[in-house]
Amino acid sequence: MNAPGIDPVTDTTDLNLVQAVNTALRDELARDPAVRVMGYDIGPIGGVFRATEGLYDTFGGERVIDTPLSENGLIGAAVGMAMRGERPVVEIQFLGFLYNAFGQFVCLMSNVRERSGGQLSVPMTIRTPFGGGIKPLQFHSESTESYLIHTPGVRVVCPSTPAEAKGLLAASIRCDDPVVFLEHSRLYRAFREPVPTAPYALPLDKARVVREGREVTVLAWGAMVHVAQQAIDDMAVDAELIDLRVLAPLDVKTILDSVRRTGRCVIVHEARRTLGLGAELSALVTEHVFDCLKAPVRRVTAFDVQFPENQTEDYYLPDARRVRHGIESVLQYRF
Amino acid sequence: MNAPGIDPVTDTTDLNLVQAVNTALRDELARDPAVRVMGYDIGPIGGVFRATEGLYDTFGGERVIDTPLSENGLIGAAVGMAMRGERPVVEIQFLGFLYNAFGQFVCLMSNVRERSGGQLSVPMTIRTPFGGGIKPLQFHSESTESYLIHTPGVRVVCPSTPAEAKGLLAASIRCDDPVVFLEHSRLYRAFREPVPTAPYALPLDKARVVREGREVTVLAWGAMVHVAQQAIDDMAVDAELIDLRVLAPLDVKTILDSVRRTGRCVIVHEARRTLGLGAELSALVTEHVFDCLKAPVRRVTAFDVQFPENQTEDYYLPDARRVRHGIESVLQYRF
Amino acid sequence: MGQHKWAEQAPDETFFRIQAPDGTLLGQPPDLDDATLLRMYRTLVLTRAYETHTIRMQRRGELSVTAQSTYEEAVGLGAAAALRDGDWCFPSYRQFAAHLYWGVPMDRTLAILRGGAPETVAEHLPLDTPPGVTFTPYGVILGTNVLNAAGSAMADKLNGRDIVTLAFTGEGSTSEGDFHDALNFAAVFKAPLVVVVHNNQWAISTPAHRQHAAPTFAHKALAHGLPGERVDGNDVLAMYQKTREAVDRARAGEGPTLIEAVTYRVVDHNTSDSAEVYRDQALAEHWKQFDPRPRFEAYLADRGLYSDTLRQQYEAECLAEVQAAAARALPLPRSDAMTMFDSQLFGDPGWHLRLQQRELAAELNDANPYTAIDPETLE
Amino acid sequence: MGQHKWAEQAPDETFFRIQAPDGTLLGQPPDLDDATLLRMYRTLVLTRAYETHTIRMQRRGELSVTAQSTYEEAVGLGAAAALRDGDWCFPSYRQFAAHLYWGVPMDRTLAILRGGAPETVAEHLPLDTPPGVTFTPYGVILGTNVLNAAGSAMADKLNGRDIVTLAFTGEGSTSEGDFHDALNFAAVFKAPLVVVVHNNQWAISTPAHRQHAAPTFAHKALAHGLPGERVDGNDVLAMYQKTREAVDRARAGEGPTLIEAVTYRVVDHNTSDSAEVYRDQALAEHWKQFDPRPRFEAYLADRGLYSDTLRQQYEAECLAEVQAAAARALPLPRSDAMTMFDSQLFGDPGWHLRLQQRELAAELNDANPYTAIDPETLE
Ligand SMILES: Cc1ncc(C[n+]2csc(CCOP(=O)(O)OP(=O)(O)O)c2C)c(N)n1
Ligand SMILES: Cc1ncc(C[n+]2csc(CCOP(=O)(O)OP(=O)(O)O)c2C)c(N)n1
Ligand SMILES: [Mg+2]
Ligand SMILES: [Mg+2]
Repeated sequence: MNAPGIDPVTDTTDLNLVQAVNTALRDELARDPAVRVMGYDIGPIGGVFRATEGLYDTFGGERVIDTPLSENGLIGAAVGMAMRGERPVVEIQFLGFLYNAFGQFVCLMSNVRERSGGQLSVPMTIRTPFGGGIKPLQFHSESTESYLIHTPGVRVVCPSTPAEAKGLLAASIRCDDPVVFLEHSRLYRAFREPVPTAPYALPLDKARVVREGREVTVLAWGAMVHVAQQAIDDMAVDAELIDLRVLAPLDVKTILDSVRRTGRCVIVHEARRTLGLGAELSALVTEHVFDCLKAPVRRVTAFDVQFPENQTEDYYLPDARRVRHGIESVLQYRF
Repeated sequence: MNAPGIDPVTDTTDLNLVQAVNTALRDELARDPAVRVMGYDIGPIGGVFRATEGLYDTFGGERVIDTPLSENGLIGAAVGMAMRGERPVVEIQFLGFLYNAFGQFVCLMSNVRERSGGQLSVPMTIRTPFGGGIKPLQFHSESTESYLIHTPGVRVVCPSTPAEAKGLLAASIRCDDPVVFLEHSRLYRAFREPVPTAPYALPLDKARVVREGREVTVLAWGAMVHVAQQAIDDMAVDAELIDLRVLAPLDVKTILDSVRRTGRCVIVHEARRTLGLGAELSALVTEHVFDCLKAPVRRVTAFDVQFPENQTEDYYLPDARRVRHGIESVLQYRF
Repeated sequence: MGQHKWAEQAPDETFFRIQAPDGTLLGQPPDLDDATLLRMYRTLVLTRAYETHTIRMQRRGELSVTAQSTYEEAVGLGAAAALRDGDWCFPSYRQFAAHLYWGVPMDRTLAILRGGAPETVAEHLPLDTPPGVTFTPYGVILGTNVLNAAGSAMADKLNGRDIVTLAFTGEGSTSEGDFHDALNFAAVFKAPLVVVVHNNQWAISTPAHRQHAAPTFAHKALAHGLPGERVDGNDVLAMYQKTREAVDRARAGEGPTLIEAVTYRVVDHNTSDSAEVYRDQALAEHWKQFDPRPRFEAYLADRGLYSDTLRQQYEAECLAEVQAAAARALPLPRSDAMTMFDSQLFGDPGWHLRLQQRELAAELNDANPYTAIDPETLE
Repeated sequence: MGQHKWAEQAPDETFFRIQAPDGTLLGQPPDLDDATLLRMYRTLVLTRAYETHTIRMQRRGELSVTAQSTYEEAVGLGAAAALRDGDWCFPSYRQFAAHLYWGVPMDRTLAILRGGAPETVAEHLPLDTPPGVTFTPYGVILGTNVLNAAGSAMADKLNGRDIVTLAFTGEGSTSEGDFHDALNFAAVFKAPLVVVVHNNQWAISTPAHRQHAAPTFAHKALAHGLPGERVDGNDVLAMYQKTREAVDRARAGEGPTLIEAVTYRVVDHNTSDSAEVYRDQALAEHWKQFDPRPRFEAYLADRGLYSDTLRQQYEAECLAEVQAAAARALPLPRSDAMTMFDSQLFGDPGWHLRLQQRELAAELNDANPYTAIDPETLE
């Protein structure tokens, strides 16, 4: 396991992903007085997923700010605060609610720095749960990272484990660019792992090679890293699994280097297929390493429909079997 | 020229694209009392591009409805009207303003039918100018069709000529699905062509083969059809040029059939490269006709930055030279 | 559990009331016949039976997350009773009483709460007689339904139909831009819309005094030039009366009205919430005494309509109804995976969805979706 | 040109005024020293000279589309003069007087209007002394700047800084959700924000009476619990006075204020517009008599500060200043194409932008961008 930035010898604590997020928020609030955690239901309640639990008690209502119920209000106010030197960390309760703030997101948050010729900047972070699997209500399971990635001027980060989450969130908050930090709700309490106890930041420009392999490159992020891992374990294939970690801007070099070696590429994502990030990854691989490809790039994805009702969502989301089928299809491919 | 649906023998009038749009609106208003044209600055002024000129005089303020200045209000109110049997045709003054209504667009307009299990439907059309080249203000030149195409439940249509615009707009308005109709502002007054005088509708599921060819398939839409055409003319290459016409759902068959024959594919778009529609087209072509490809699919696009200032936009948008370079790159490719 | 909780403020009780909390008549009751009063009362009993049962079902894992309106039912009940056949309602998730007053079938609602596709539910539990008032699915994205309701009312206005649209929203949701768009569009076009702001003082953990700084939610109307009323939301008669006046004005072409219904969320936000984490539950306890049910019973008693026997009869009937609905909903087959492709586009869904349908069908047949299908066979 | 035009309504003239249109003092003028009064007057003269010149330049093709505030300058002037060094302003595109009062350099503004990249402008026309009030670029997406301004004011409040943020928006833009978000957030957090709604009765072709149904735009404040004022927007002294009171309240920690400045858009919306298409120009002619300039001159004359000589001197100086600014802006080199990659992300812009930068560089060198670059050479 190659996880640049995490020092394996430090003291660790066993944490799940939501606890790791909480720890990073606590560290950054303590470290930098410009950090303000903002959102509705993040104060005394500690967030509907309890990601901000205890922060209000420790830091008070001027650092951990409960706001009125408006995503657009939140993002737009945070942009104004960030323009004035604050470092807001905004919780959007679910990614599906960010659409209400899309004007401020595209035209201000991601744009102020460019528009002002670098005179103003927006060092803010949006944290938001996303993804399927916990079977809640409509628009609570969205994987619409494409809307974010197609927008220039913003970084999009997506951790897949607790230790990753802690270091990537710290890095996102410290970063002077606007960042959207996507927390997969199914991973919040899925498992614990030893997480270094001291604060640390992971790089925002390096994908993580989860396991090395020679037969096929598998690209995934968020919960799909684990689904892909399971498929690889089931198959006993010599696959290289890469956790993208940062979806914008992409660490294209790590991806291309891997596919140059393996000659095969499978992308796994929860997003719908049409213009899911898999489309870009497939296009990039074909553009730049076409002559190494032993099979067409395969996208293993959800379908091009709205996230379905609870009873059918398991058939919508990629599972280990669908990933296995995808990997088999590229391994079996003959010109 | 293969333009299914246009009967070449009928009476024609020379129109530019904005006049063609105006004519289609007039026809549909006359044809169906449920059609209501809505927007701000669409009544007495006739639209900032004059697309609705004269309609208020003919049909009055209950069919051609000037509204308050809120894109979200417009889309949300039109959704409610459409749920009740109206057929609203909403003008969003520029595509860049639609972001303000993205919540209603994704969660209601594109979703009501699915959510209600088909009990309710939203037969509305959003018409909006988009694209670069007229050098106006910021957010007035967006080509962010990807945000729309990645959203299920909605059709996205983009005409490239006056005759196409008239027939595709009529079809969009008559269609029972929600449609976004993208009108390239640079094409509004770029040229005239003979347009059949009687009302007609073009199919919403067929791409248009602008010219047939054997060496390379070039895919484009909107203003880029003309840029691609010019590049092809300049080069005297035997290219097949396909005007996609409908960006969602795509007429994949026409595209794949063409690339199967030519073995090469170049996609030209004004949108940014990362997750522009070119990514999807490239991925589709690679997935399904990999063994016919003589060169990797090439994307000729704008860059992954915000639409730039007037003085530099000509270097941002693909021009005939960039397209020529793209075509040359696939023709010259050797494994 | 946090040390710090929200400091609460008891809501201002300057509002329109017909009955005091103890049932005393303070003003002229609306002109309602016995049958209607009894239908309203039975709906109140049914709503409580229904909610008690759904909470239990949810705890047993039979339903996904669901909300309650217990102690707040007067809002939805009084307002919905002011509608008539042919009207439209765009509800929030807390208006079970409105649904039940108009006979929206519980079995279908429960089947949807079990995560079934609407197509499956419609197939197995067909509607014989649709309710007199059409209810849209509630708007998950807060505020959006109010704006769609404004559009619905505009459609009626433009067509000269004397239909009224009623929308419900929580006080927290008034902070969303959609809410202001709705009031503005409805007011400009004088649309026959009535918006009820169900002010239960909380939006999950956010108290009303952090939601806004205006003295009341009825004040929102002043920004948009429509009448704003403030009503005791635990007084069924007052809710009926003020909504009815607004509905009548709307039907007469006089435009929209905003009604703030003042109540208190005694219960948790929904089955995923624990209110004691963020608030002192004392005020919630205090508000139990404003339960709309005994108050309404007192009025029925004044009218000679109420008896313990009637209550017991209703309770028994309603429990049986709820149980019967659950018994119809529970055995519904799980939705077929392929239903996710239903109700997308009219007609041909396009090449990619045809391919993906075949992929899923292949998976369901234990085939490899990526090798089993020849894309050349897709038109 | 359409047959039908908008029926216009003369705006309600119940508002705060210090001077009658003919200059008569109706109330106590604000306590302003001679130097400030003259600075304000000179700004008025400069704004007119600047706008006259930019319209001319635009017609000659030297500038892209631009707006005017002629006859409406008192709004921006009076309000901006109430700020002090260190304050922030989030303007709309119609507040040239506010910019010029605080010395925002015209040459830079013109260079931006010529379509130059801000980086190019900053390089060739560096700022020696930044203006005492910081102006953000105006918000192209209407309403957004007001909300960002609320955030700016929240930042000052949270840090205990006695800085005030002033935002300008048009009356049409009050229909956007961002406007309501701004008022709500500012009011809830008692942020030191002053919002001026520049009500010139038109949003391009939409008259104020189609924009909303409230009696005034000051009524919007009532929805959000902040003070709302209605001021004669053609009365420099009144605008100053009411904004100054609001600024003082904000600085004292008493929270935000909304000010509706009532004026009339005598001119076209911008250089792309022809107002005669959609309105009867008679009311525009009528409003010319409310020109803020002679009114303000009358006050200066009362104070013994005004003379025709002074006016002529200012006019000559201002014209020269504008011409000098244009002369500096016009010869600026066109922005280098590569500037489009500037001010994206801090640090490394990522692999794809490094590739694309090399692609564009190749194009500028007449090379084929798709064959000239070996992607393996990108880190
Ligand atoms: C746009 C949006 N933001 C947030 C949510 C999550 N959410 C669901 S209910 C709720 C609280 C709503 O409070 P209120 O409007 O007062 O209604 P109540 O639940 O009290 O009836 C929140 C924040 C949502 N569904 N949609
Ligand atoms: C969100 C958004 N919608 C529409 C526009 C296009 N637009 C620019 S100015 C304008 C009218 C604004 O009117 P108002 O707010 O009254 O300001 P005024 O021009 O009268 O000063 C419109 C519609 C825009 N820039 N942004
Ligand atoms: Mg509430
Ligand atoms: Mg205006």
